[in-house]
Amino acid sequence: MGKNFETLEHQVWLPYKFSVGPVFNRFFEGLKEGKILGNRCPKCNKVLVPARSFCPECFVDMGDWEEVSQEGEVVTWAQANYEFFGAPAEPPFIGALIRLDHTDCNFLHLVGGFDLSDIDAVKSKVKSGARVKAVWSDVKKGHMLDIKFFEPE
Amino acid sequence: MTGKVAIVEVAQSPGGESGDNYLDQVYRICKEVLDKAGMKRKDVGTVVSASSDVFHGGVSCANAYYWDAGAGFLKNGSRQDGESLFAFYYGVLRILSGHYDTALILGVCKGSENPDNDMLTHFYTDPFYQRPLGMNETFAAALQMRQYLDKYDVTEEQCAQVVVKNLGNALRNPYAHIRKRVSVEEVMASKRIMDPLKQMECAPKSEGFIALLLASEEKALELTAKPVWLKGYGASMDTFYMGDRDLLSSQLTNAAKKAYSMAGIADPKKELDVAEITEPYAFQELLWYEGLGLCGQGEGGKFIESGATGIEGEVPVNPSGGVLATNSYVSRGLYRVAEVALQIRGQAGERQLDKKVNTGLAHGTHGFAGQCHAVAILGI
Amino acid sequence: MGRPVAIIGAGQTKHGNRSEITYPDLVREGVKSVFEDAGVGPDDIDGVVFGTMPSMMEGVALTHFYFADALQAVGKPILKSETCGSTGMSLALTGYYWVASGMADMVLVVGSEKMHEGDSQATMTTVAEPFYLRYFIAGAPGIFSLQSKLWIDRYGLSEELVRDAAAKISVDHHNDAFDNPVAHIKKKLTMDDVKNSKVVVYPSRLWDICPNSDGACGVIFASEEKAKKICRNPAWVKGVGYSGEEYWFDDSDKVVWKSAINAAKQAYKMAGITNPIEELDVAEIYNPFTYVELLHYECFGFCDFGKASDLTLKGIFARDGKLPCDPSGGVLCTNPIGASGLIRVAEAAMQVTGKAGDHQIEDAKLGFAHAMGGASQFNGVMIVGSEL
Amino acid sequence: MIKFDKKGNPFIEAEGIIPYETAVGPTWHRFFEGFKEERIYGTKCPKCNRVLVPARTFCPRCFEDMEEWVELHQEGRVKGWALVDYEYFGMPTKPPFIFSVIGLEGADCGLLHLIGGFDLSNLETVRSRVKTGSRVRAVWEKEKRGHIMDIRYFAPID
Repeated sequence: MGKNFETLEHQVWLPYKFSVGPVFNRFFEGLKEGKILGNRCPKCNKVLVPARSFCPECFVDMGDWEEVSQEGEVVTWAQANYEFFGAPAEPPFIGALIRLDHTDCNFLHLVGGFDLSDIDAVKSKVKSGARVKAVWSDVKKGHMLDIKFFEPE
Repeated sequence: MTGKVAIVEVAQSPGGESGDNYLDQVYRICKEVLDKAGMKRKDVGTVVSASSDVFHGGVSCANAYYWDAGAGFLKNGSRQDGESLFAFYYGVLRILSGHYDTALILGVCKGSENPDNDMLTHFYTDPFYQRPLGMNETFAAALQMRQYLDKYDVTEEQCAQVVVKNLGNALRNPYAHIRKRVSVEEVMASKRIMDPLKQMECAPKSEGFIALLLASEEKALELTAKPVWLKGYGASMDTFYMGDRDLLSSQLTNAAKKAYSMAGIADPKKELDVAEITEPYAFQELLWYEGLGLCGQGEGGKFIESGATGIEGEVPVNPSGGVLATNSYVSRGLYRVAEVALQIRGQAGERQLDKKVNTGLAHGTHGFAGQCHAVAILGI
Repeated sequence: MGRPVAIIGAGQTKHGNRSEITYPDLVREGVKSVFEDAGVGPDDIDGVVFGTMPSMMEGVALTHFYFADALQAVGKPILKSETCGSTGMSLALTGYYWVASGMADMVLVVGSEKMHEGDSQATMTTVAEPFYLRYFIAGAPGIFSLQSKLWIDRYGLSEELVRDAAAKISVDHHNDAFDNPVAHIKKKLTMDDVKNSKVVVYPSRLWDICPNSDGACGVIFASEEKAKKICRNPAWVKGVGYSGEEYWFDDSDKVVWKSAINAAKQAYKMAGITNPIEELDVAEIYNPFTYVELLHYECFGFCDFGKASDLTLKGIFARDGKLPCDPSGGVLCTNPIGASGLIRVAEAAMQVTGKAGDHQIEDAKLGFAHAMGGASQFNGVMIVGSEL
Repeated sequence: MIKFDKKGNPFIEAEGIIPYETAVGPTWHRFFEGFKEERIYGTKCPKCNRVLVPARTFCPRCFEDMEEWVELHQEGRVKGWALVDYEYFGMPTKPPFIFSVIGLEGADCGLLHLIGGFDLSNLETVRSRVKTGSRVRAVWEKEKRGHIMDIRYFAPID
């Protein structure tokens, strides 16, 4: 890092084993099959995606599973033009909240599949309300990035 | 409220990077606030601090480390994680409970020891969904900003004006980290790191050691001729996933409503003489104006343009330079409280507002796109 | 001293290896269980208090964000208390002060840990600063075994006597745990099993040491008015205390341990207790290590200094003894750290309200709950009673 | 990627690595400069007169600056010890080692360090060599880097 005073460099380095649980596991199994799975709250009737174990609002266990649409509308988006820790891709890339058709919350993912070097060109393609559709990776591992990104129509 | 609690004294460190040892800095700031109040360590009733493990130089269980440096030896004390306004409120609760007549509130964060805030806030994510997608506070803010610009008649230039105003104010604040005169054009031309967010619209990573001495009504009147009273407090938490939230209608409205109602404030724009807002991203100051009811929904851009929040405006916002000038992440909420208290006491030095300051608001927020907000109203 | 404060409900998850569910689901299980016990719901709650061990243990920072929904904290004010091992007690104290201040009438307090997700001892090493302590601390077993050894050697007692007393603690608690439906480790052990088990950090052997557990605990604190309206049989907070000393281990004496003595003294004073062994009916001591439980008997005034081993072997602190300590099996059998201190409060409240089931101490009216934390430098106490 | 444990529960593995850079400051600096010359320093509180080691900027109890530096003897008595015989992820010192509190002559609190210089593989041998009250003396590394481990360990003086 390099500072103009005396420092001690060290790091916190720790291993983790996060329990996935049955709900996320099923969601990720769905991704492997090229499906996006949500589930429905038996009380408020909302379809949430990714699927949840409980409805955050009603605090009841979620009910029926549903395969949701792979198409939807961009709600909001941002284009990353710098490298940062944990970034899902090399810059530039676009992160977005997408309302998949017939669901009741926004789905966080990437928008891509076209040239991102000119922001004005990007802005003409990606805007609030723009229709997008999931594009899948060739190899699916049960991971959020099994969906490569959502591509504008 | 069930009783009265006052801020008796305030001590704050400058926000710039320093080669001082962390514990020494904690010790000195506590010593300073006690000296100002004419108190000894042993006279302090309780100590409540704020610190967060990932923002803590790689030492976890943060308050174990600085317990004695923070005047805690053989005290009954505690610590809040994440937001230093929580520590302020918890100190107030401890006094109101009748167990203590004084509380030392400490906020600590030595940003210069930590990696950047993008990395640290990335660890707020759940490991399954938002983490693989790279979410962090800047990413979240950029999504929020785009929606704000799209939905309302707010321009990027108006967002940039927040930077110009706050860094301009910081020129008069000796404790501020970033102090320079900038123009809207410069902000607009800075790198669009997370388009629409520009580099200069993002807060820096600062140091911040801050200590406040609180006291019960009786004790406060004994300790100072200029007590600043807590009039109201409200806080509110939002749901976790970004996609489940309305990013433009935050829990700030709820937090502010509670604080105003406790303080008996009906028209904040008229009744507040000053506000210190936590705006780690420039546009958020505009959005928070709306949440705080200083202007109508979608009117934040016009509001700053009108000059209402300038140093000579109707409700000056962030005369200290705000978080854009000094972002000592965890302790930034207490810095807001301190600035309002100093303005009310007429002790804000060169940045003292040119009017009588009777009532002020301090706001803190942390989490993605303002997942959690806290508001405190202070007054004479 | 403020308003009277009641505990109107306590709930715990089943503790143990809970790798079958996610962390938020574990927290929710704890929250649901306390709502069920208290007969209230999220709408009744004025404020939420939450805490865990540090971010390094969780792998997620500032977990009050992640668990906002599981805690049903949305739209509510929250406080996030964290003080290392004593986190659970610091949570209970936060809930207490919030209600006592008059600023809330009903506060949900939740502590949790999912220790199978992180690495507890690697995390404990990060509690030590990188200039000095980090090279020696050897996790919690390191620092607490060192403290145990200081205590063992202080009074010139025979090592066999002390070893036997610690072994009895282990045998008794692992047996007590069979009567606690949510306990993690339940085991029939002999004294020899304990004494011959593997040395982890001498003088502590495997069966002297607590497990890594996953679990959550919830407790609801309420004002007198609310408690009387809602709850037929609340527990009342009679005394609170907390004290901390220097960070570096030997700056203060860890045998005649000031922070422990002080915390108990504060709580006794408030509760009007002058003779704890006579007046208390049950105690839940934070006992991640057998020897440390013994050390605490002395610091809390349950017996004279240097006498804990003798009296333990006489059964004074056993389930059927004069002052039963850790009838739940304690931390020694169940240790989801961020919840452990709060579980002590929950257990004490269950005892004085007659809700402790198979490990109920008959006629318990006054209970003592404790947790310790920091780098072996914090102690907190809450005393609860059946009468206001 | 999702893996499954013995009971069939799904999990994902991850590692968190966070780099930090801690300011040393004048007190640690001077203390470790002393190490380079094989000297151990404490500081003395003007109020309670206690000498604390390692050197401090302030007295934790009196809350006063500690400006008087005192060189301590390199011998002392073992106040307490524990034999560490297990290992965990990222452990900075490899077991077995003896974690101990050493009461250096002239200091009013113990110094935490290792006891070593003999075979630690057998508990009974260790117990015969190290007792509370045993005298020990600092053994220094040849190459100093201004670090707490410039003292290799404290060795029993027979």
